[in-house]
Amino acid sequence: MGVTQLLFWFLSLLALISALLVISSKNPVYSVLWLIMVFFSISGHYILLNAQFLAVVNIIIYAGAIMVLFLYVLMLMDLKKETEPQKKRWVKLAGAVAGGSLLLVLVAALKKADLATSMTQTREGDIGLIENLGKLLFSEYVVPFEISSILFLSAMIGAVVIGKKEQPPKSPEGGL
Amino acid sequence: MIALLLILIPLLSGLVSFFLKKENTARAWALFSSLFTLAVSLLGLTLMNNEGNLHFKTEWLPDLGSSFSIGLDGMGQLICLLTAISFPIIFISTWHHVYKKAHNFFALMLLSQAGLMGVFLAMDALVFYFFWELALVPVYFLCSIWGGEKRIAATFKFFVYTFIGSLLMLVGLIYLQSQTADRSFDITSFYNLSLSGNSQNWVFLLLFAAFAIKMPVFPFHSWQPDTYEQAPTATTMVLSAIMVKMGVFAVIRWLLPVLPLGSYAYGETTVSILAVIGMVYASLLAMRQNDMKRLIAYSSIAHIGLMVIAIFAENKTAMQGVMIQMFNHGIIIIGLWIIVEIIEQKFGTRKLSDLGGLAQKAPVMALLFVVIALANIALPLTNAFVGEFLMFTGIFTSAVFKYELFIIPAAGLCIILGAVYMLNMLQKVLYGNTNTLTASGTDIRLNEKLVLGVIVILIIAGGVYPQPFLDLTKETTELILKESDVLPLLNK
Amino acid sequence: MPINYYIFLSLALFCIGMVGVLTRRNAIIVFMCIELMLNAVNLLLVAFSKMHHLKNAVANASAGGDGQLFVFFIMVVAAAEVSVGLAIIVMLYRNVRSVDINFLNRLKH
Amino acid sequence: MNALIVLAVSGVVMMFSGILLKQKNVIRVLAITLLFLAIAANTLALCGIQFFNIRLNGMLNFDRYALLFSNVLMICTFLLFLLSARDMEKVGVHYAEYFALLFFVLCGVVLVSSFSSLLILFLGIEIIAIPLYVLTGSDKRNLKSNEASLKYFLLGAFSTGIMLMGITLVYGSSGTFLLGELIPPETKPTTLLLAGILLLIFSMAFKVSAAPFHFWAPDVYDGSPTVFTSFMATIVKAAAFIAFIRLFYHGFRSFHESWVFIIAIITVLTLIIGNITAVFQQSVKRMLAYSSIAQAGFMMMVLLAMNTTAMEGLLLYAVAYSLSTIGLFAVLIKMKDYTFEGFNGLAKYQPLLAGTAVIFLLSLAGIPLTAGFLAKFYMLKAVVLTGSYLWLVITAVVMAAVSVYYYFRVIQAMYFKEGEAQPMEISSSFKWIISFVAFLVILLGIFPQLLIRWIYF
Amino acid sequence: MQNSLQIAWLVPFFPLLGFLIIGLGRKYLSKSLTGVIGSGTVFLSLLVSVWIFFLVKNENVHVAAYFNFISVDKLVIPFAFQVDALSSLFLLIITGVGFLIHVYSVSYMQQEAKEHFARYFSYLNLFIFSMLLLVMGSNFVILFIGWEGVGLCSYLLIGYWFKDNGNNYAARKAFIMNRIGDLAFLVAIFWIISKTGAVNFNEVFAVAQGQVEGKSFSANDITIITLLLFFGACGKSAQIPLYTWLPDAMAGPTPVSALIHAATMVTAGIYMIARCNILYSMSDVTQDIIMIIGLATAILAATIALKQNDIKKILAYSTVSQLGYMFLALGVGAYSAAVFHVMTHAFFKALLFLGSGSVIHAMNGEQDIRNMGGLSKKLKITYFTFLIGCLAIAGIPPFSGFFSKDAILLSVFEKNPVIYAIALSGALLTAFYMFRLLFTTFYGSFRGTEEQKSHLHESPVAMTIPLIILAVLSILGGIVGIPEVFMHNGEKLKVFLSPVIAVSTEHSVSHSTEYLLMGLSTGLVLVAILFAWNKYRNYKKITEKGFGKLLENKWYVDELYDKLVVNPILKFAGFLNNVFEKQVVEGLVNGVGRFVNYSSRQFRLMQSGQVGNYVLLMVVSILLLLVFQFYLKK
Repeated sequence: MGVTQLLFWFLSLLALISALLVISSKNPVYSVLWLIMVFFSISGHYILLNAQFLAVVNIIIYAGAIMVLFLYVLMLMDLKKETEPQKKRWVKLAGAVAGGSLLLVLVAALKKADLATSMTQTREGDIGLIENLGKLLFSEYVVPFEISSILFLSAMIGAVVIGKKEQPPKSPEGGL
Repeated sequence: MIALLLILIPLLSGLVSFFLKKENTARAWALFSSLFTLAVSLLGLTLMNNEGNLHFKTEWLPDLGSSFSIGLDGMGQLICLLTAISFPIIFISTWHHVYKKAHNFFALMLLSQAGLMGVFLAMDALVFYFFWELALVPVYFLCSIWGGEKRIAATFKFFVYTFIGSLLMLVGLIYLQSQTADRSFDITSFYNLSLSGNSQNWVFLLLFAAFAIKMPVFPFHSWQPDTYEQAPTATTMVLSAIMVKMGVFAVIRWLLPVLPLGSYAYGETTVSILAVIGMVYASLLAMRQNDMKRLIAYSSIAHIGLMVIAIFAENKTAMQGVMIQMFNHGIIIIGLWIIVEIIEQKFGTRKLSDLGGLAQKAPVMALLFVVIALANIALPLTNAFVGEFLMFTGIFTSAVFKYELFIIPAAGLCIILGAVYMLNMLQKVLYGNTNTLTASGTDIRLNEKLVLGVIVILIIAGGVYPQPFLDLTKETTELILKESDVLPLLNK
Repeated sequence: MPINYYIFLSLALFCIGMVGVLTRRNAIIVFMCIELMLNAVNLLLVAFSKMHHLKNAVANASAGGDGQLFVFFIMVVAAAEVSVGLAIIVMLYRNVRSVDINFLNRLKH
Repeated sequence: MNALIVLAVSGVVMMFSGILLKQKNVIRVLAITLLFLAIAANTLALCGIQFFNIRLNGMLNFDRYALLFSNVLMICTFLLFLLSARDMEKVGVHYAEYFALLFFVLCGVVLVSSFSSLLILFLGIEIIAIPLYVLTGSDKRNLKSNEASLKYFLLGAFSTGIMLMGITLVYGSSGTFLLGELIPPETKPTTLLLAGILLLIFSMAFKVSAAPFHFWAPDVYDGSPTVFTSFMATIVKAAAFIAFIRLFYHGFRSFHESWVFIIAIITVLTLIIGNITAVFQQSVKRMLAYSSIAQAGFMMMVLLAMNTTAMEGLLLYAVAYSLSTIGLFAVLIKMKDYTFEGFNGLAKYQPLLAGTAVIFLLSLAGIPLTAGFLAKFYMLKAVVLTGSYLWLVITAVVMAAVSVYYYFRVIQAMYFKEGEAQPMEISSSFKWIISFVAFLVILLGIFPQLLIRWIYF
Repeated sequence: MQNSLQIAWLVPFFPLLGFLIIGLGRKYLSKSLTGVIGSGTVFLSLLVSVWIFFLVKNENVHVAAYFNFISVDKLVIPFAFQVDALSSLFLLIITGVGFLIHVYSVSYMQQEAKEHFARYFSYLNLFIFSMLLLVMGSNFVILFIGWEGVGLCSYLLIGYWFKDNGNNYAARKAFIMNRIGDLAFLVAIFWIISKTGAVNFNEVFAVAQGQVEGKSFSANDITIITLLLFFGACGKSAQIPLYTWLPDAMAGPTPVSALIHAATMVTAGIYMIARCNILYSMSDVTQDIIMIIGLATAILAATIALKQNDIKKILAYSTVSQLGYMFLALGVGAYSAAVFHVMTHAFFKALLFLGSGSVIHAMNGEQDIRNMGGLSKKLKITYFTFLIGCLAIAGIPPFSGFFSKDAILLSVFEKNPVIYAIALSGALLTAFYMFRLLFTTFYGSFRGTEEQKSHLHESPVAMTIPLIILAVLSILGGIVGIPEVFMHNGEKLKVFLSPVIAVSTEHSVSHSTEYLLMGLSTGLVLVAILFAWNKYRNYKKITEKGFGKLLENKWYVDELYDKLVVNPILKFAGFLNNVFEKQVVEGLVNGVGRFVNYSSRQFRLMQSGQVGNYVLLMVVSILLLLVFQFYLKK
């Protein structure tokens, strides 16, 4: 039972627990925080897998940018816990059961998967290093990279279209 | 050439007719084009009666294994002649009928004629299916726009009913094509098919569903009386005189020769039993009808039933009987509809209970009506007698039937019942004393006299000297029967 | 480290996210749960990439790199999605003062 | 590649035109011209003339079929612009931006119709999806529109998650994202791969709105502005289909029998639910939403058959369905009242509009002489050729008969019912174009090979 | 050198011509012209028939084929006429009697309007045409054509006064009852075709006699065919169970009754069976059945006739009973006797009907004999001719009826004395009711209204001449059949018919017995007549009760038929129409539609509009599909 294993178990447990807290905590703000926790632990996993680039990006983009955005919006709407009406219990139950059994099915199916033996590489293998990835990205993956710019453009325009206030007020029930 | 013209003339003139704005021009145009078609079909029957003129084939959908191939054989000649004759008769007889948006009416009528011609001419299964549907659509509009008060529901029922049937047929046709040696829809490659008895059986069901609904065979008939009742009479004529024949025709051309084993398995047992039940059933119902249109509708069901049985008798006598009976029945029933139309126009009712004593007021009509009605019950020296006589003989002498001892008497019973309801109608309409409604009756107009006269002449001529018709359909019969002969297959 | 562990871990996270989507009514939380699912996927991708790297590094030095790049693109897309999504949610909030996903159901049947 | 770049550029151009140009007509004309250029560029590519020479590293593969398909979809969009671009003005103030977004969507369309790497598939689908979330909600003050876009967004994101999981599992088993190498020759399907494939099926089924993953479609189509509904229901759906089929045709065909049965189940469910539910609708718009689900059921048959007939058929089906639906929506937009009663007596006031509508409806119902019939015919034929799944074919045709029920309700309303269906003013150009579309539907109904033979030679 | 009989087509041609001319020109032809054409055409064919008759008499038999009516597969149905003894004889009867009745009608129908007068004569000519077709046809199909044709004409003529619905119902009844018989006839034809592949008499009979190798009838075939044919004859010739239409058929004009329902059409059945005697002789079963039915009909009709008061009804029933006698004769194999009786019966029954017509004419429309009486003074000719008719039908020597009836009775006696006894009693009944009719009508005091009394007069010449001629025929008609016992080489008719009808030469009964029987019957008949004389010499009204009432109501046979056959069918049809069609057939179709609508309404509920539920549904279906794929699928 080496350090790697210990770390692995620790991070996994951390991730799972905080994930559960994300979906269970009443107050949205707490959920956000727990989610950030999850992200951190996942980044830990990345490091464990020697994917440093992703680890960093994950922290920066997710934990940094996106989650902050979420928090910002939440603050903007300052939603208290009581403002979120709870679903009926049976719906919740059904949801939990469905998700749980889906997990069971997948796990059961993949348990006997033929790569039970195959290992993944931890703590070495330099593919995850920023240099290699950069090379790869700008040699072979340049086309998708450019394409993703289109994605961003559209997202940007979209945000503008949606976000800007509409000048001429219209009846809420307009046919179109 | 001829074959192509038979489709093109009504098609194009129909499209043209959409743009004729004046009612009378449209009417005259329709009449002219239908007469032209008739002339062409007569030409094909006499002068230009050779392969080159009667068959036409051109590349159409090569990657689907279908080519636009149409042609006239004896049976086609006969039934196309019926189609060609019917339309002028219909137009003339309803000459004084006023339609709103007449140009559309006549356009749709001509289009339906084109569709029908196509069905009868098609020598390629896909083309056949195309026209099969195309003939339906104009009729749907005709009935729904110009029909009676309950028209929309009735017509819609009719449309969906037949549409389901034809879609099932489509599946069957596709399957057959996928089984052919050269992956082609051509009729010859269909005739060369030899499927296993098992698959033949269910394909038979698929195809027969469409035809049975069209004809219709009991218990798929429930659309017919309503539709006939609701449709404008001109359309009813098309429906009952020609469209109904599509089913019979299709069984002869596309079912029997293609699926001999299937026909043998079902035709001689289930189908013929159904048909014979239908005959008796329809005749009994006809006895209880008070509306002339419904009465005639049921009587037509009974007659069709006999044809169905005769087809599956699978011998020359019966087959030829069926073929000329298709023609004869068409002629007769058009005559009946014309009478109904006249009466409805005059007195605004079709109820037997409201009519009576017309023989005093309209002797000419009475005479013609009597002749046509008697033809409908197959009195000798009328054309229907020949057909029914041959069909009965064929059924009786048929080698294939399993239950003929049940079929013959039941079918025979309809001869009697037919007399009952037809004479009843004659009596209620023509005889007895006039009532307040009919007292004001007058005799029929010249155009009606003309068409009814033509019809009566055809009836008598076909009844006294049917041989030409029989010679016409001889070859087709032999071909069909050769293809549909099961005995070698059974021996295998 | 056996790959199965990673598979199960990320499946677990994935399903937890799914359960969140199923059980919560706050649009933002639901959206967050979806992000959680994406992260589970990312983790698994990285694990797989390393697995393949282990397998084929000899043949191809950059083996498995594509997996990690895919993660990168997922993050990109996620960012874009978040911007639009939050914009939509905000717009909705503006109009109805609520982010309850079940608040609006004029469109039904 | 030509089209992709032209489209991306024109998207950017439209974005700026929103700031520079004020007259909407100018914007519209600009957009239409740009799209025309894109089509021209793509057509040239189809004739083998490439403007740019870019190393694609096997991520994109502009084969004939892909080019043709994207071309066809762009032409449909072109017609849509001609018919309904004017009506976008009523949606909101960001007229130019809408065009920009549509252009970006078209980029996605080109991508998904020519991808050969799961990465591109993912990006393409997102590029299609994200602008659509926006367009759906573009009618901002209309709560229906808001609701629609929220639903679309949440469900879409969710399905993205599932798709990513699927991709990951597939990657796990194969170690690559390139379609060609996903399944090494002579291997048995591992559970991992199979699970991935299934998850991909589910997510793609969501994109093409196939039951039981169709729930978003009726609400979104109903809620979003009709112009964009017409765009989504036709071009986007067709694009989703080409993505779906491309993925499975080039990716997983060799394991066909191991996943095809799931497809069969989905197909039947789609056919039944789509058609049956459409029967009872009161609003034509919503009816069309369900009918689009039903039509998806027929297109799913391609995945069942996976033979050349099916691929040819898909092309024809996409065109037939798109043209008819676009035309029908174009008519619908002109109406004041979207319920069936709203159409009562339309034939009296607008015979041409009614007549073309009839052609479109007949085509959707699959009556011969319209493209719709041959499209359905191809599908049925493709499935029958496989020799199995006849029960499915029978179900399909019965459901097609059911579809007649709701399509003809419109015809009945227009022609046989008395009413005061006064549409908005209709320009003569609109009349010409819609007649042209109707003509196309008929033409393809008689000579489909005008379209199909482009796949070869 | 083709046979001169080839022009036999002239015979039916003339009436057809008349039919067409009169029918088409009925607006333009004057009554007198119509009459001339109508009768003239028949007269022409009479002449031709006579000429043919003499040709035939010189052993010139010929089948004149004209064209192929139908030729399908191996079945060939020529349109051909068979001219031989039997048909030529019938030609004479039909054209002869037909001509007389035409002439009679000209004045009888005078008061009709022009068009209707023409209509009447066109129908009449059409009838003659069909009847000729019937007897001349050289195969079963042509025979059948005529067979149905005469049925049609009788339908048209019974319903001639169509304003009165009673007549129409009678006409319909006649046609449908005939149709029932015709069906049997048709089936017989099919049967024959299926066995022989031919319909020509000669071929069929040749097969029956085993002269054609390869084809043959089994005994059953013969029996079934003959029975079916006989059933057809029952319809046409009004035998049990299909006889009830004939009395109702009296609704038609009297000359029609005379021509169609007494002289010619109703004897078609006898003709047909006589024509097929070769077949019938081969099946004893059928013969016995025919015998029994014939006898039963004869007696039944006679008993009913006893209590009828409508002058024409009485004659109608007597016709039925006489037909019964003919069938009796056929049943015992005395075909020529039957034909003989057909001939004589044609004479005296036509005479009686025409006489009654003249009476009705005089009483302007009155038909109930209870309101007549004492007419002998006013209508001398009518009276005498009528008397002759009665004597003839009663079978008093030397009137024609005596010989024909005697021939029948004799052959019955040869077959079986008991039957003979019954038949004889029937003959007595005949004598009785005929003379009841005679006495009540012409004797006693006049019981009609004053108005009628003043109106009484003898009919015009055009009506009396035919009466007289027929009377003469009724007296002398028997000569052709005077039996051997009276004069050497008698029974000319039998000899004449021998080529068609094989003659059984040996006589089982001695001449003495024969005399005895004749004496017996004559004596008894005279007794019966005397009995009638003192009972009805001067008639007084009495209300019938008990058995009399039963007879007066014709044994309630019509009511029975309604109860057993007509009403059940109508009820059943009604049930099908109102319940089965609506509920089951329609119900199924509409049910499908309703089901679709219903399920549509249910499916809509899935679209709850709540994202949460959508996701849940999606997840669940993912779950199920995965489970299916991984665990359920084999």
